Amino acid sequence: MNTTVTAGTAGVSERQTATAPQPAREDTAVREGVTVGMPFADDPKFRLRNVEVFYGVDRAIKNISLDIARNEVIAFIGPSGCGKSTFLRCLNRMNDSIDICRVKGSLQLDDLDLYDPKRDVVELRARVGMVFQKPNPFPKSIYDNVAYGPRIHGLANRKSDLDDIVENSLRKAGLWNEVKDRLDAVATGMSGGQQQRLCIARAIAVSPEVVLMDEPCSALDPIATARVEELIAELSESYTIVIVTHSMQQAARVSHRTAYFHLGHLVEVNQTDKVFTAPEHSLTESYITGRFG
Amino acid sequence: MNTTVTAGTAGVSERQTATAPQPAREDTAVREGVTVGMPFADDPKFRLRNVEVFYGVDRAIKNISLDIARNEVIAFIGPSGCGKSTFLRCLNRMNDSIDICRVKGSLQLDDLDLYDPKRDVVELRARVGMVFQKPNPFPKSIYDNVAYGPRIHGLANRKSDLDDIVENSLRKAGLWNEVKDRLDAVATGMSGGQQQRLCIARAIAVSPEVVLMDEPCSALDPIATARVEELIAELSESYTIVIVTHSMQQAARVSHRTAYFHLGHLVEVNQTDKVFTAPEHSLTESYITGRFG
Amino acid sequence: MSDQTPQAELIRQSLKKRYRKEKRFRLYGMLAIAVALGSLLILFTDIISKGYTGFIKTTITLEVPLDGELMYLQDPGDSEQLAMADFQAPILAALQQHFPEASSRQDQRELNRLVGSYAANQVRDLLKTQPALLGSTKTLEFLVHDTVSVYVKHADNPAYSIRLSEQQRRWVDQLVAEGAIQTSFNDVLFSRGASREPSNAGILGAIVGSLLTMVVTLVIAFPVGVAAAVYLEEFAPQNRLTDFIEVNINNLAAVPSIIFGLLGLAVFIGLFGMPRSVPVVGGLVLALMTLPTIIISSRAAIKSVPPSIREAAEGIGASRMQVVLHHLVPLAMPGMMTGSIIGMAQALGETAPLLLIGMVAFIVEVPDGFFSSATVLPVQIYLWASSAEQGFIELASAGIMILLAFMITMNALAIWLRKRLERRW
Amino acid sequence: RDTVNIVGSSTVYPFATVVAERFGRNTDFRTPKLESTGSGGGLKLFCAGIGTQHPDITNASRRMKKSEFDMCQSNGVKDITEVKIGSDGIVIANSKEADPMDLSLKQVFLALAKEVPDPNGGETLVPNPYQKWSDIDASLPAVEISVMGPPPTSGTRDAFVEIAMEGGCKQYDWIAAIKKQDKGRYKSICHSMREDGLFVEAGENDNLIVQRLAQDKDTLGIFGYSFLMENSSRIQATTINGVTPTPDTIADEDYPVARSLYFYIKNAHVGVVPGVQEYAEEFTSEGAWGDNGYLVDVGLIPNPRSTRMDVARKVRSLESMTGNEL
Amino acid sequence: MQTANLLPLVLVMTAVAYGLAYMRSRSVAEPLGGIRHLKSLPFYYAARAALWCSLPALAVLAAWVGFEGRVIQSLVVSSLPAHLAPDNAGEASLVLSQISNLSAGKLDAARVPAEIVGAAELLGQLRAQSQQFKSILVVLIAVLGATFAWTRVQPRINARENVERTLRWLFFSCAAVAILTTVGIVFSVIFETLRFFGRVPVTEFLFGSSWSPQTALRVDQVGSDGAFGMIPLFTGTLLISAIAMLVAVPTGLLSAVYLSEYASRPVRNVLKPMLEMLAGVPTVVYGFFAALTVAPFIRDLAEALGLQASSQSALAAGLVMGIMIIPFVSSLSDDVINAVPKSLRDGSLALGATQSETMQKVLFPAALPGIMGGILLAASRAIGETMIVVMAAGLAAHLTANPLNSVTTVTVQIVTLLTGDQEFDSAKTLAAFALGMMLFLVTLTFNMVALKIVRKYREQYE
Ligand SMILES: Nc1ncnc2c1ncn2[C@@H]1O[C@H](COP(=O)(O)OP(=O)(O)OP(=O)(O)O)[C@@H](O)[C@H]1O
Ligand SMILES: Nc1ncnc2c1ncn2[C@@H]1O[C@H](COP(=O)(O)OP(=O)(O)OP(=O)(O)O)[C@@H](O)[C@H]1O
Ligand SMILES: [Mg+2]
Ligand SMILES: [Mg+2]
Ligand SMILES: O=P([O-])([O-])[O-]
Repeated sequence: MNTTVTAGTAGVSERQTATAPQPAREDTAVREGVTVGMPFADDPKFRLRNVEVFYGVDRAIKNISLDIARNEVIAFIGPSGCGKSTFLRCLNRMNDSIDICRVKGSLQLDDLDLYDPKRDVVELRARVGMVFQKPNPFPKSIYDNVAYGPRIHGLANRKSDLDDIVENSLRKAGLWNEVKDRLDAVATGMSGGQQQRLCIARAIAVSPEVVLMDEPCSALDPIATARVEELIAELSESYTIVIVTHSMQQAARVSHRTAYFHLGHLVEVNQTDKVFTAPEHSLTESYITGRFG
Repeated sequence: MNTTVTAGTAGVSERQTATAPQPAREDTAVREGVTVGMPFADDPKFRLRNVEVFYGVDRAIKNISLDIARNEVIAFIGPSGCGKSTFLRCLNRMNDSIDICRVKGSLQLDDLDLYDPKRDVVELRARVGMVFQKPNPFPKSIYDNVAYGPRIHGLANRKSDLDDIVENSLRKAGLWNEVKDRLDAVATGMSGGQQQRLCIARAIAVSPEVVLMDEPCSALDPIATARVEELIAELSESYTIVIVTHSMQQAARVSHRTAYFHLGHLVEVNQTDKVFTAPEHSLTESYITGRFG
Repeated sequence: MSDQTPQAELIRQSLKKRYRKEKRFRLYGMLAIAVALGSLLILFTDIISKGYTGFIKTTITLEVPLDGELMYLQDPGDSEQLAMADFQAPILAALQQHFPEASSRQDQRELNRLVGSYAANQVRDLLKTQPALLGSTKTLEFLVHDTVSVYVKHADNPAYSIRLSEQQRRWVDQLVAEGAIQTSFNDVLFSRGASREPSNAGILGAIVGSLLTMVVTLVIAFPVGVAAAVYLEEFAPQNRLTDFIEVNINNLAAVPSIIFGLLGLAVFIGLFGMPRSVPVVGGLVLALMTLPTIIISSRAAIKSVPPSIREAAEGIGASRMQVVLHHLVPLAMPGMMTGSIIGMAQALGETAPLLLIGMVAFIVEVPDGFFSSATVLPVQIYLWASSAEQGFIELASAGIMILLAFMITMNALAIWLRKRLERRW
Repeated sequence: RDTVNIVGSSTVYPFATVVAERFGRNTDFRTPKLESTGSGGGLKLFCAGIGTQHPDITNASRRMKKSEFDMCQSNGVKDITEVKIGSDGIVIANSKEADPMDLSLKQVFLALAKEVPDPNGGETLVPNPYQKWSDIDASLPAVEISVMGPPPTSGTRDAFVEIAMEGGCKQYDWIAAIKKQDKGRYKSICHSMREDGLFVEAGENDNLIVQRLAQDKDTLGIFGYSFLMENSSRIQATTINGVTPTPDTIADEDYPVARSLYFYIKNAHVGVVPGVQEYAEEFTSEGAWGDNGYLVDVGLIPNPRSTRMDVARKVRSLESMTGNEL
Repeated sequence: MQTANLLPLVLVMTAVAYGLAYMRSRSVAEPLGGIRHLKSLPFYYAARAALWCSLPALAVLAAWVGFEGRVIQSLVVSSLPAHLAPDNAGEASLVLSQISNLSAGKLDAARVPAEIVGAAELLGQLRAQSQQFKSILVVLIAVLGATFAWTRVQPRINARENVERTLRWLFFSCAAVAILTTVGIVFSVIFETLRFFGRVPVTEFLFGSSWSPQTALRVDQVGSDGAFGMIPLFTGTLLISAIAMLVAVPTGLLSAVYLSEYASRPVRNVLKPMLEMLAGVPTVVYGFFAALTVAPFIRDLAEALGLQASSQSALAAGLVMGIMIIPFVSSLSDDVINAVPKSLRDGSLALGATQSETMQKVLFPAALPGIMGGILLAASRAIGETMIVVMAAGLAAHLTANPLNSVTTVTVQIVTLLTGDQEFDSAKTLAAFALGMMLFLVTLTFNMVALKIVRKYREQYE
């Protein structure tokens, strides 16, 4: 759908590319810490530098530096196990809950250090929402699902405020018409696609600045997937969105920029149309032409 | 890789197509029981007619008829939840283990009725092997994993016979060189790709006539995936292979014929190159061009 | 079958044997279940056949002349007189109406022993509350003496007649024939505390004692167990201290219950100076005993909540404690409750530790609070089972049936709760 | 505290509970609370001190020992009134389906002792060689010796050992002579029960023994008289030295294996905990422990009348023990 | 005010503090533009106020109640004239009891000395004063606490942190109860155990092969005879437990297999709780069953086969105990077998294995660590079980491996030694504590080893 770079990504610049920009076809090896394309941006939302993530002694993310611009949709692609989810989960410190996981490097959200020990993850996560691969609504009513975030963050003073928030979020998630008559029904009784949209509604109900999505459509059927993709396009007007996907078509349809990961390295980042039409790195090319994955 | 129809599928003929073979672009609706393309074959290995599968009252497979030829590789593709796995699992009656699952219609393997109440599933499954999405080696040694089938079926009289079978199977699965020195190591300690190839070795150790594979590569990284695809190409010389996949590239790479499923219907079956270059049904086209899925 | 491989042939050959094995294996499974259920059945029939008579009481209906002279009682309002009066006399007189020939002192003694010792008190209480009845004749129903009761209930078994004389048996036979002695449902069993007379003995005291004890156990063990489980699952850092706690909990689950009795004796009674024989102490000891069971099952329940729920809540910005209190605990509740109920059922049937903290006591009054002396069901059963009187043996079996009924109710409750609260995702 | 607390012997427990129940029913006092802790356990609790957390009365199926009395004294339990309430016969019994037995104390000793004098003569001890009753005396039946009895922790066992075993044992003069030189050795000879399985310790549950006897007619059992009385349809008493245990023979001390039962009052608690003395008085009233009293119904063998009057007077005056009588 | 009334009062005050703090936090938030500008939700400010109001007040109340009795007692007692003054705590409690029974009219005033009657009045007075002070103090502290919390309802203060930290401490202390219990157990047996070892050498106890507390009663026998050797007790325990496990493990496992593999859902839902009832039957019942039904039967059977059997055989006790612990094995194994990933089952079935082959060769080995856990639990139960063995196994400490013989177990000895006729400080009474200590240590080692093994096993397969 939207493959042109919008205003939000206008600031993306190419400050550092260690490889020659032109045909690097022979470059099938990856050099650590080196990313081809345009990994950096002026005044980014996220400024990530030399990020490394360890599971115990295994290094799952190997010295990645990346900027994520305001109001852009960036897609992470790459074969299984390459570290897309791991990297994504650093952005709202969801990795904290994995005991053996350690994160190194500098990660900043609007000049705030994410991994500052004094940082309150609760506040951080209210600003950086997340949607998961498998729809995971709470086994509560639809209303309570959406209202949960605003409630714990004290976003509504009155019941009517809360009602408004719930309605707005469900509207934005394109779910309002389908569920407005059964807000009290248990959310787990909805179809998979509806559940996933509910999860999105739940995430945006706390008005986050960023929404992280980890393969949000991989458990959905094609019709549901289409709805969610539409939704992402709409949301991109007000939120910064980072989406992990297995489907290159999906990346092509929804994102402005695409980042290709390979075995823990960030190999290439570029405008989405560029990645899919003229990838700079040979690995990226192999991947998008279906030579593997 | 191999997208031409080999000898094995020479008999595939187009006996029944209810829709006009040429541009059916407007036909976005599916008619039940109607499959475009070439669903039938002469002297097929599997002869499946009017198959319906119910989970409780839900009809997951809606009146599908299909022939699978000897020694062909047929790929099932389609969006999530369309019934690919369900249909595949009818072919060796793995659905038996799901209490609420009922199968209707006529399913024949070499003139034998699969769902004949007197039919022996043990024997059937020895003839129709299966490989699953997630590698599922037994928590035993590599040797014992492969020897498991031959042992229970009493295929080897002597230890040396068994050794031979194990070696042959591992060789066929392209794993022999990697593991020959550590046959006693626990299989769960291997990498994902090795595990999956071990599962294939395990399946072919009982010399089945057919091997069913349900998304055998979706949990593997690109390198491992490539190995498994090579293996499938080699195996196709001696076995009939039915493979479910999410990746159209993969279907294109490994199969002779491709079947496109949509919400429980079998929409189109055709030579693989035909499906990917000139799909007859509009839904198939939408799917392969990435308009959804 | 055009292309049968040699393997297929081999497989076909092996099949028969394998199916035989399969059948045999299945049969073993059924046998094992049969053995287990058979034992249960034997146990139950054994208990029921021995104990059903415990639910029957035997009463005698007499025309009692409430004659003041007979009783040496002029004024029922005078407590002095009331204390000295002979309330057995009118009952004897009523019996003598049936058997005028019984007049010797020996005969009178034997006649008196046909009714239970509560009969005289019954007459006294009647006159105390209704003094106006003095002088009239009233039809009253008394519990018979326990030897008579046993004899009547087991009329066909001579072993039960041994405590009655030849003559008493004749009398009883006659009274039964006249319809004066009758059997009915034993409501006494459910309305009184302990007694030394089997026919007057009730289990209410023990039931109330058990309930009080269980309340203490539940109120302590459940919250503490759940909190401990939550801490260990959710907050505990992986270090030696928590490892030690873990080993400790597993170990406590295996410590013989009698040792908890020692603990109760030394700590609660010895150190804290709590009284003996009270439900609070019993409840505390049993709470410590059931705690490991509750912790272990609660941890399992928390573990079984899908991680996706935790992720979802954390992804929205819920704090650890909020995740726990808003999601994990409510969702794990069915599992926690099942574990607790099973632990409680075990505590309900426990005897050994209570022997050491003085709950093996003869207590007539039904306990009225957590600090009043009490026994519990299994102890009452144990006490009855070790009494000499034949009447107590059947009461013991009846008590076992009641205890089992409680147990089954609790287990059924566990299953119902599990069904009721279980959520699927 | 306003309820009398009583602890002690499991043998006295059935009698004490009857009294307690009647006492509670017929007076305005609350029904005393009774715990069955065994004689020793009861005395231990009783002698632990005075104060509301300690019991007021303890029952015992044997007399208080000097060491126990001293312990009481040192813990401030100074004034204790001893109440001897009657006797309990210890019977040896078997199933009614078997032939009744008659044994002498000496035969009992020979059948049950761990070591016995060498049957071949001489003043030496050998491990008990007797396997059948007929090995001891040809007149006895030729069946395996098999006797079930109380465990060493019960007062009944103590009494049985002291009266029956020692009674048979000291009939050997040379053993009796040892008593003067080495009391410990004498006791260990006379008091040790055999441990080779022919004597079975059955735990503190006499009903269990009774039921086992009914099932197994070659086994003898040792227990209190009241259990015999209650189960006389199924079991019969062995006569000892030709005497059958009956209330009369026991009271007259014709039947040799009987012991006295006691309870002890903590005088410091009288007038503090309501009902202590009143309970004791009820126990020692003629209607309770007299020849026709209700305790006889549950198997108490009354003291002779003169003893009863003497004890009843002590209860009324709360006469303390001096310690010298023990 | 009575403690019984004070508690509800504190509760009410807590509720009020909660409500006030809640309202205040909202009104503080109002000018800022809503509660979103508070650091924490109003609920947390309120909860913090409630904690501040109740916890210190309750702590003071508990301390007061703990000490007031003793203080009043000593005051009353010191008021008594010398000749009535009690010399120790026991007498003091008697006097107090007398006084309170007197005032309750349960004692005849004529029978007590006049000074006591006077003291009764003093007691009443003191109690009233104490009540007054207590009430005032507690209320004051509650108010102070609440006020403090009230002043701290400020938008920049993170109340949630506070409340959650308190809760976490609470949770931790609950987890620590397990440790306290262990400490309590050790504490309650250690002194007696040490005294026991003062009389009987440790080596004697640990390695002696003869257990006979009856002979050891006699002073001269102690030690000389090896009468306190615990070996026969532990072998007896082992023998009986082994028999029980021989019954329970196969039966339980096969039942579990049947339940998880062959039985249909509804059948399983009925059968499983029925089997679980076996564990719920009071052990006294099993004891009677073993002693009266099973033991004679075994004896008769053995005799019919020409074998010597004791009327109290280890076999009888073991069999019945085995039946009792079947559900521990069956239920846990069933759960564990069900928890084996379905993929393994499918993998085996797809190869053409029959259900029994799948079970025996795949599921079972995979579930083994969990099954071992269940078996260990059952074994612990068997070792610790008391009532069945008390009734059915006997007290004779034979060092034998013959199941037809009678043996005794550690728990039986503890119970009989402790509930029987105890003597002051006799080695035999103390021996019970030493046995308890040993048993505790044994189960502890057992569990630690088991944990190690299970963990290792698990790592290997996951
Ligand atoms: N909790 C964990 N503990 C240990 N290793 C982990 C954990 N989670 C992920 N890994 C490892 O980290 C690497 C990256 O995993 P990650 O899940 O980020 O990949 P991914 O790109 O999201 O793959 P997929 O497309 O399959 O989701 C993998 O090698 C994986 O095995
Ligand atoms: N065990 C089951 N019980 C009930 N319904 C089921 C079960 N398994 C599958 N279904 C339903 O049957 C339909 C087809 O499922 P199936 O797993 O065959 O789809 P699929 O094409 O293999 O999808 P995927 O690509 O996600 O594997 C789905 O709607 C699914 O919800
Ligand atoms: Mg991922
Ligand atoms: Mg599938
Ligand atoms: O309880 P005893 O009478 O045996 O001491």
